[in-house]
Amino acid sequence: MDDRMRTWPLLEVVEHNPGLKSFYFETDSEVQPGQFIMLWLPGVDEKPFSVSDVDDGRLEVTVKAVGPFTRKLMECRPGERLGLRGPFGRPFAPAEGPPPLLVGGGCGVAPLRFLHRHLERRGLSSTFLVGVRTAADLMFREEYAGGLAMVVTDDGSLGERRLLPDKVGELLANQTYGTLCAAGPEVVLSTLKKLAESRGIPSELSYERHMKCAVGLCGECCLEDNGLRLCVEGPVLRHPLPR
Amino acid sequence: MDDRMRTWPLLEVVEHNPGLKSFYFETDSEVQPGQFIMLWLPGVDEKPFSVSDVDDGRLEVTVKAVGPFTRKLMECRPGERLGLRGPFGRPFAPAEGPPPLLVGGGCGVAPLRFLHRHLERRGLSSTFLVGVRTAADLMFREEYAGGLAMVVTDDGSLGERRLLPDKVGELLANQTYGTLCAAGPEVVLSTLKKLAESRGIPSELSYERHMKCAVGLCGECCLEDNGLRLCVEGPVLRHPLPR
Amino acid sequence: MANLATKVCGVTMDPPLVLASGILGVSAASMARVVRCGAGAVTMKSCSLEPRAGHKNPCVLPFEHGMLNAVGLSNPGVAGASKVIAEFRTLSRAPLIASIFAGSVQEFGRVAERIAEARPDIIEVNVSCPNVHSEFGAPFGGDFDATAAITRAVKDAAGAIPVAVKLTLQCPSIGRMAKVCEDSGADAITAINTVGPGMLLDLATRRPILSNGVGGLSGGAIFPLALRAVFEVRRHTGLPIIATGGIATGDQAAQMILAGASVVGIGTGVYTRGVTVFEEVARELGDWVDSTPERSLEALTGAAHG
Amino acid sequence: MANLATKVCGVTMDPPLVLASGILGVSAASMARVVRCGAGAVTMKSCSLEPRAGHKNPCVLPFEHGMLNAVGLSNPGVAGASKVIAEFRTLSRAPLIASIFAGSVQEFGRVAERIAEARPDIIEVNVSCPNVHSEFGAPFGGDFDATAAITRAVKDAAGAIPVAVKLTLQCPSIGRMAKVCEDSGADAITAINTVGPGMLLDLATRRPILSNGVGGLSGGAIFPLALRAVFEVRRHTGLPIIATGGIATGDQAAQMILAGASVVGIGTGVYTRGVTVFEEVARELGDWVDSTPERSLEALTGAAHG
Ligand SMILES: Cc1cc2nc3c(=O)[nH]c(=O)nc-3n(C[C@H](O)[C@H](O)[C@H](O)COP(=O)(O)OP(=O)(O)OC[C@H]3O[C@@H](n4cnc5c(N)ncnc54)[C@H](O)[C@@H]3O)c2cc1C
Ligand SMILES: Cc1cc2nc3c(=O)[nH]c(=O)nc-3n(C[C@H](O)[C@H](O)[C@H](O)COP(=O)(O)OP(=O)(O)OC[C@H]3O[C@@H](n4cnc5c(N)ncnc54)[C@H](O)[C@@H]3O)c2cc1C
Ligand SMILES: Cc1cc2nc3c(=O)[nH]c(=O)nc-3n(C[C@H](O)[C@H](O)[C@H](O)COP(=O)(O)O)c2cc1C
Ligand SMILES: Cc1cc2nc3c(=O)[nH]c(=O)nc-3n(C[C@H](O)[C@H](O)[C@H](O)COP(=O)(O)O)c2cc1C
Ligand code: FES
Ligand code: FES
Repeated sequence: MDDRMRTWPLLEVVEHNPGLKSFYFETDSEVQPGQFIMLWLPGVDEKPFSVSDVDDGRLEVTVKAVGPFTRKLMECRPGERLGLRGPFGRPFAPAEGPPPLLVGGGCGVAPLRFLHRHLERRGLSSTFLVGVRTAADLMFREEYAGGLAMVVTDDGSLGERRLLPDKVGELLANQTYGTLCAAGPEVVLSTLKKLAESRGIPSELSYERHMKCAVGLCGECCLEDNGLRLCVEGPVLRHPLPR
Repeated sequence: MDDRMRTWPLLEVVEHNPGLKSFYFETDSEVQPGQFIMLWLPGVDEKPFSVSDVDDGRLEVTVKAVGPFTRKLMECRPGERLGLRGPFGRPFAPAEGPPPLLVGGGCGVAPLRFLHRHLERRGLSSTFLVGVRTAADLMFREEYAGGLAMVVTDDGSLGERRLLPDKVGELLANQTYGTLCAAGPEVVLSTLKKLAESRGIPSELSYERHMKCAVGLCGECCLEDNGLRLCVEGPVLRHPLPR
Repeated sequence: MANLATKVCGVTMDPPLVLASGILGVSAASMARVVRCGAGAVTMKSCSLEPRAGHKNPCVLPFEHGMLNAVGLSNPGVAGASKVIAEFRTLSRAPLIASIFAGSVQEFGRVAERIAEARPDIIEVNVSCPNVHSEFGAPFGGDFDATAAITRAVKDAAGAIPVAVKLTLQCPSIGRMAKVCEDSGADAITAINTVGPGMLLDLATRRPILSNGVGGLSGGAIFPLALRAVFEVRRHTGLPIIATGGIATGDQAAQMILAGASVVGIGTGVYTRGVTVFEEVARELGDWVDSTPERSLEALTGAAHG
Repeated sequence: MANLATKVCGVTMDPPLVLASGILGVSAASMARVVRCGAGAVTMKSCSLEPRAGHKNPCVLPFEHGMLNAVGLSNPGVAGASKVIAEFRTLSRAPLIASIFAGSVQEFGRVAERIAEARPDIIEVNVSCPNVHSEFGAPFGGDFDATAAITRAVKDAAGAIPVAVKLTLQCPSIGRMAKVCEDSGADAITAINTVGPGMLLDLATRRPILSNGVGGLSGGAIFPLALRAVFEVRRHTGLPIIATGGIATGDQAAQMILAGASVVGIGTGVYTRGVTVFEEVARELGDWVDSTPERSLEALTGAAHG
């Protein structure tokens, strides 16, 4: 896998909940948690997805059906060939020192889960919090129901009934973390950014914007305020920001 | 220096005899004895020349004025920029074991001198014989007059008065050499090849043919009998020949 | 270091390195950032009268030797583009080149008129995009008469704003085409747009990878073609040239200057060398100018013809 | 492994990999060696009525993404070429394609007549060499009528020997040009010749490096252009296609087959991958054919259009 497009056979599909599946591909690439790939459904379209794990030469992406592309993707069966290029973008880079707090909201659970596992495999500890609207939205529910991560839901259908930012505020108040690493809806991210700022710790936040080229040329993913390209300088941005 | 054309400033020019000069260029390349470069006089033409030494980051070619190009070259002064690409071709590869016999005839002295020095710098011994028509044709006369190489001339103006093949026959009869490495006029080479064959030792012979592309495409340098390209499979051919 | 500031059609670009059209040219913020990364001017993505959605993904496809793209000229229309110009002015003082395209000579005039109201420093006329054949017919850039008519229409509409015509190699003679543009009133030539188009197939699905099937070729692969095009344009006209095509190093930029370019555009180089390619090429170009006897870009422009 | 033997105009090539014209095609010995290195057929260097000396060095110039060449069609003339054909027959049983060019329609006919006497398996008509403008006028390959006339003249002279016309991208539409050739009697299309021409300059001397100033672009840089050309030719005609341009791997050869090629020509790949490129591409192509459900090259030819 590299910047050039190539098709790979889909090795396995795991359904977490209706409309929420993980897809597995063989891979020969180094991927860092927070990076994304472009996934091509030939004849349909190509869209960005965070890598949710790379383990034993298998790359995993975990996708929620939200529109035409992701619904078509849900129909794909093992053996079909899908296009992949990547990995792209700046990964999570939690500071050394105190363990980081990892926060995944909604589909943002995917890259955080990879980061969590990645740290674990290196013997590094971290605190992992996931938040979704309702239990059915939770990726890797099997894993987290077992206590691997703290779970909050808006409706209390799983774990604590709590809004994600509230829970983060509580954790930050009670313990010192090195970095706040998070992915999720942008409104959530901006709240988290402020929480981290107020505690004086850096945050590493992953933003999801529409992407076209994924290689820093088309301008589709640029931030309005500073022109940074989320496909190159992001999707994970460290605050404070680079040039 | 590589396959692509680039100009380099001429660092120094040393005149050995009238119409016989060495030219020095800065270089960043690994060159093996027997390999050649293409030398471009902008606006004039581009021709092949064996490298006669690479020492201390300086590449040397030694040229005899024989026609329009080489005469123009004799007028070049230090500071001028000339084009170089290369190194090209298969170098000398004397077999391990008994020391090789190195034989340079005419302009063929150039690559053999490089090979001789190259072996010397690696602490490997060799016997070095050079032969020219007359003393004025001898490259590096200063060096060889001192005894570094055995010298034979057709007219006895320097060293022994002897034809080169005769001398080689004598040497081969009196001592065991691992390989016969030689460059010079093709008629001489074919005699040397037979001499080596009759002694049962391999020969590594460098052939000079007109070259155009030097990268194995144009076909200009192909041998009539087997189609080998002297710019790629040569200029140094081992006998017996490869496919 | 040598002073690299260069005046083209009365517009000073320092360094003489321009962001090429279609690359990071959709928002004011991203163009301003490109200026912070060393560009001396920016070109906006080409805009049309009405907004256009462009092609689906994949629309940009890197390969070993360059890039294929068929973005499909997605743009917010001339009204949206005008807003971007206004916003860019609040963020940066670097010159801005607006790029326009249209489906007819008349429409080119209308788009030019509208964009002129937003006062870009130069209007670049994209007569040469290879990705919109079907909707707009064969590219105008291959036809001498059509290109002449478009040039005149845009000049009429542009008022005092200088007009650069962006040419393609897909024409009988790019040198003669440049002359046609000069005779029709163009103030500058941009050469070249992407080449081709080209195609790449996926063996497994047996389909073209680009959603559009084919796309324009850019990047290192086309540099020798672009260089020769600039050389030809210079031979045929006295117009200043914005040289674009495969440039990513100071050496390549210098070759373009010698061939006749006044300024150099960089597109795919932003991918191959990163967005700081502008700073880096400026440094390399400056070193080269310093190493020449002339020590002046202007004196070196076109020196290969001397 | 899959049987790769392919029949084009009644001539069997096994594997369907042809040495492209101008590469190692001057002597019988070198072409025979290329066959020993895995080529299924060879094309000779283009020959003209009289011998030609060609351009001075440098006439071949590798760069990062391919190659520029302006060899200048040096050749021993049709008489010399005929001798080479006779000699090749004593060395190899592989099919031989003779390539011809000329300065006028009539002369094309005369060269064809002469070369036909030497009985090559196919006559390839080079209407598209970009390096000999000045002497022969603009390349015929850009002009529909001229190409049609040449095709007819060569067909008339060639008797039973099949005729392939070698096309260039430097024409208004390569698909339509192929149709014109088909309608004029051509038996096959070779696509494409080199692209451009292009140029590279030396900064120190400020001169073009090639002695001819410009040269045709070949190698990896042009692969996507050649692929799309083959795709277009297939859309417009039913003629067998010899696909040439930037091919050096089995993957690229396979893309050409899917786009519509019957056999694949390799030129610059001899430089980038060595002369055993033919063996290697044959193996890779065979592996690919074996991996498809069809397991047959013929069934895969043009499958991208399906
Ligand atoms: C860097 C990056 C990483 C991503 N990682 C993942 C991932 O790991 N898993 C995943 O499922 N998606 C991920 N996405 C989002 C994914 O690209 C979109 O889900 C996809 O574009 C939807 O395409 P569609 O055609 O199905 O729906 P669209 O028609 O594009 O969207 C349908 C609706 O859903 C909304 N929508 C789009 N994305 C999301 C989202 N993530 N959550 C909620 N609503 C959304 C849209 O705004 C729209 O209203 C990522 C996006 C980016 C930029
Ligand atoms: C691989 C290779 C390595 C070479 N190395 C050297 C080298 O180290 N030093 C060097 O001086 N030359 C070397 N040559 C030869 C060199 O390329 C020619 O001398 C050159 O082409 C002469 O060009 P010109 O225009 O001056 O003369 P031309 O017009 O090409 O030749 C003038 C006359 O000299 C004859 N001639 C050509 N080369 C030689 C020669 N080497 N000896 C005697 N007569 C010759 C020609 O046949 C012709 O009759 C080498 C050639 C090859 C192929
Ligand atoms: C992704 C992409 C989009 C482009 N869009 C436009 C465009 O909208 N208008 C235009 O005139 N040229 C467009 N171009 C062409 C470039 O401006 C430039 O002329 C061409 O890519 C050659 O330069 P390069 O090799 O430096 O990229 C685009 C090129 C790329 C790669
Ligand atoms: C050095 C060289 C010489 C060539 N000479 C000829 C020629 O004489 N006649 C011809 O039809 N094509 C000639 N060509 C073009 C090739 O046959 C081929 O069409 C082109 O190079 C594209 O293929 P490639 O990328 O595999 O080289 C030449 C190409 C090269 C590189
Ligand atoms: S998606 Fe094109 S610049 Fe980021
Ligand atoms: S010089 Fe061209 S093949 Fe050897």
